[in-house]
Amino acid sequence: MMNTFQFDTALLLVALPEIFLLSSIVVILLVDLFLTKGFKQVTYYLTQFSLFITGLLAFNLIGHPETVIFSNSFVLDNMASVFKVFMMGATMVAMVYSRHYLTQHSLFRGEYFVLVLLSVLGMMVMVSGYSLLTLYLGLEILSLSLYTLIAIARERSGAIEAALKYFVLGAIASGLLLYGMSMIYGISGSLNISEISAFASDANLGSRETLIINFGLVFLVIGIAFKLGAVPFHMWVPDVYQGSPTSVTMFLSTVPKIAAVAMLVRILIDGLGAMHPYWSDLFMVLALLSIALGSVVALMQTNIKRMLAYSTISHVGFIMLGFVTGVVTGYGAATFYVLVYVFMSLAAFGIIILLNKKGFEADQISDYKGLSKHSPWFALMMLIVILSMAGVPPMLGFYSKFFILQQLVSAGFVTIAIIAVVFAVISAYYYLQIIKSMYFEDSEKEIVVSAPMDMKLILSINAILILVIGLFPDFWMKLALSLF
Amino acid sequence: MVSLSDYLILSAVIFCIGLVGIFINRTNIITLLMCVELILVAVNTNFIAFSHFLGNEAGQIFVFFILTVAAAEVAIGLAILTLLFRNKGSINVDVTNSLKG
Amino acid sequence: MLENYLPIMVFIFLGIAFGVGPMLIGYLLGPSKPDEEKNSQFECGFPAFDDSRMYFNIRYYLVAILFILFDLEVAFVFPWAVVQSDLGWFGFIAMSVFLFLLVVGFVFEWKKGALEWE
Amino acid sequence: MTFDQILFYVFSFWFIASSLAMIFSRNAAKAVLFLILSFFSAASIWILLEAEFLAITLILVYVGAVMVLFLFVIKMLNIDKSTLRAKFAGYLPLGLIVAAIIIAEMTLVLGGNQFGLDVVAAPARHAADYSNITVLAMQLYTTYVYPFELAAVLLLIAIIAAITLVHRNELNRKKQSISEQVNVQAKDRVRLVSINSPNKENK
Repeated sequence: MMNTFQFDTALLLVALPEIFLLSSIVVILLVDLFLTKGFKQVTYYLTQFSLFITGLLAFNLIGHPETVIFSNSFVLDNMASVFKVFMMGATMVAMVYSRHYLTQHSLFRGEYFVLVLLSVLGMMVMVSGYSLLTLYLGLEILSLSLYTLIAIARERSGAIEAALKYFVLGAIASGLLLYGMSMIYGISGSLNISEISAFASDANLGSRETLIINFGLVFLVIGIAFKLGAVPFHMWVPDVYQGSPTSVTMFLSTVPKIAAVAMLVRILIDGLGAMHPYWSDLFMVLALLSIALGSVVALMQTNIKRMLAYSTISHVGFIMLGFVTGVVTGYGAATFYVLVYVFMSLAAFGIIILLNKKGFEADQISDYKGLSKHSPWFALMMLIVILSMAGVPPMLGFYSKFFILQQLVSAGFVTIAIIAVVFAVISAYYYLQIIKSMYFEDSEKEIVVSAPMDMKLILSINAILILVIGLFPDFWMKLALSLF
Repeated sequence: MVSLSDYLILSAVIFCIGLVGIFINRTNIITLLMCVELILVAVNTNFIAFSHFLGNEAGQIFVFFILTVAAAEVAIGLAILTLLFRNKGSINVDVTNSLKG
Repeated sequence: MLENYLPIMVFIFLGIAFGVGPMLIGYLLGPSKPDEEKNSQFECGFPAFDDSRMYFNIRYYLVAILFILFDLEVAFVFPWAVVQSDLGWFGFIAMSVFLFLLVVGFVFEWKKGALEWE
Repeated sequence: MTFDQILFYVFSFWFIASSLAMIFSRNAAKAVLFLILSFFSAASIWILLEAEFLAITLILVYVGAVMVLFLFVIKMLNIDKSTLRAKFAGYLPLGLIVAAIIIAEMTLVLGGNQFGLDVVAAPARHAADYSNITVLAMQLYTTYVYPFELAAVLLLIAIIAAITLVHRNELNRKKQSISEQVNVQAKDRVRLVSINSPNKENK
């Protein structure tokens, strides 16, 4: 048999961030094994360092011409690089916050950081995935690490139950996604995104081909909706958010959303963009259901993690609405939304973690009573975050919603936009509840902020940036638009 | 000869049996995991049938990876299950309820 | 192509015949006069203490999981062994990276004491 | 009916029958055995599709290892007897109706109009010297080298996860320290003490 395979090692440079991250995972895993008890912090610093370098390497590749390597299964384009840089940044911030939580609740273990890095690697694979196979493998690398991260608190039965629930529903979702992929493969004859795109956008596509692609699309959309946590496939979200250790909840509610949106873009837009009229209807229904259910059910929550879970569901609805528009500016608005969401969500969970002490989870809304008296500064930070999540004008969260609605209206979906606004207003009510308990209620017990200085500093910067960037959102919006 | 549609319908039937199994065995996680395996076997049969009729090996390669991933996934899932058993003394959890509001 | 499976089919039928045949012969030809005492269980004269199915210790579970993972690894090495002379250095390096990652996993489990047998 | 068709229908029958038996089985251990039968039938179907390597992998990895792990867990957790099917009957009719509708729809989509023999012709059978494993291997380590390395990462995660979740670092576990045993010397073990026996005088 002739071996006609050619491999250009120079092209490996395109995958340098991934290669570096994998090598540092190996190093960190081994170093952590041989560290004695007192030096476990070294693992944390090594993790931050390798995330930083990976981010720099990815940043360096922004503006690199679009390159496809590994026999068309890995793509490097601007979207991939920018997403990777954001993912590294968000993970670094998440790790700063996590450290406080882990030390307070004696969960500080080297494996935690290794698993986080591995899940980041999986997300990078997803972001750069250019064949159904690599997208699937990236997704599974991410999911397997997340299941383990949740269950790492193995003495808490709530966490174990959350892990199991996430695991079972994640496995079912993968099964549905794979069934859809098999149909797409069967009709197009390829696993490769660019070949699928060429097949789907063929003008002479027969009715047989269209039927089969649509059949596969239903399963693909259900699988993606499961992973994003859109209604009616959201049943895992609240329980997993509530049951997981807060630092894991923070991580899994933020960075993987970027990867999920990237996977959505790769499959449904890069690959099956020609089929947009068929999948956008499904998306519209799922998005509206998510916004409605997320906004209404969140009103009844007393647990702040559970409330944030429902708020995530409604944010996911807004992100999906951006893809309904079917125009490049709409996709840009959705990307902008997801990045903003990650930013806000990090800050919100950061404040929850900030108040954590040994034996105190600070996960009830009533735990925030009188925060403004005990810690006026962080009450102010929380106020900024909450107002931004509710979409109050000068904040970043307002612009992200505004751009989505603007795109919807200009694409002719006026009714949809109005419904979304109505539910956004309803959702403002439960955000106001937190503000009310922070500023206008008194608590019997003292709230002490015992977090280390670096966390307080990063958290303050994180929250203030929400306000500051909100004053100049144009640059970021242009950046998001340039990715498509 | 056996046509492609025969294979696809077979795997669709198995796929649905798996879904029904998940639906009726909601509280029995072991059986639930087995139903997921059944779904994956159905998907694999799909891929292999397409691969055979298209004369293109990509589908078979994909199946090989699905087998690997699914086995690793089961190993982790069962590990979580044993942890749950250690903590609660039973594995009776309804994974689909979200009725807590 | 299916003709190639003829030996396997013959083998399967022979296997079934070997397994089922003697039992069938014994059932048909042997005298069978059951009574209550013959059918009752005995364990040194006592009724059985507990279920004959034993429950395993949870500790062995880790060994079983690690077995599966390395079983999968071998599943990846098999096809490589068939074609490694055609693949040349590229295949060798690809397999080295693959095995290196698993060796790292092996070092991890060794150092963690997961292979320790009590 | 050709021989191929007979084989296909026989294996399909066992595949479907054992899958049904699995989901309705009230005993988890029996369910595993039915699933094994399903896997065997699936492997047979795959051989009909000339995917010999995958068929054998399915048997070796799934029947040989994964299903054993399932049985292991069932034996370990003592759940083969505790049947948890209290709400079983209530869900059943609804589930069956939904499934029947889905199957009917899927059959319409996947039926002869789309994938019949006249639309997708059956490929010629490979010659007797065709080696499925060689064909797959030549692609797996070249074209698919990136997914191949990702599989290693996945297995690494599974190893880390298994140890992180299951392994307990008990400090007081009794284990053998071979180097300690070898290095031991007589003076560490035996201590000679001279004792003045009080009974000596009374002899």
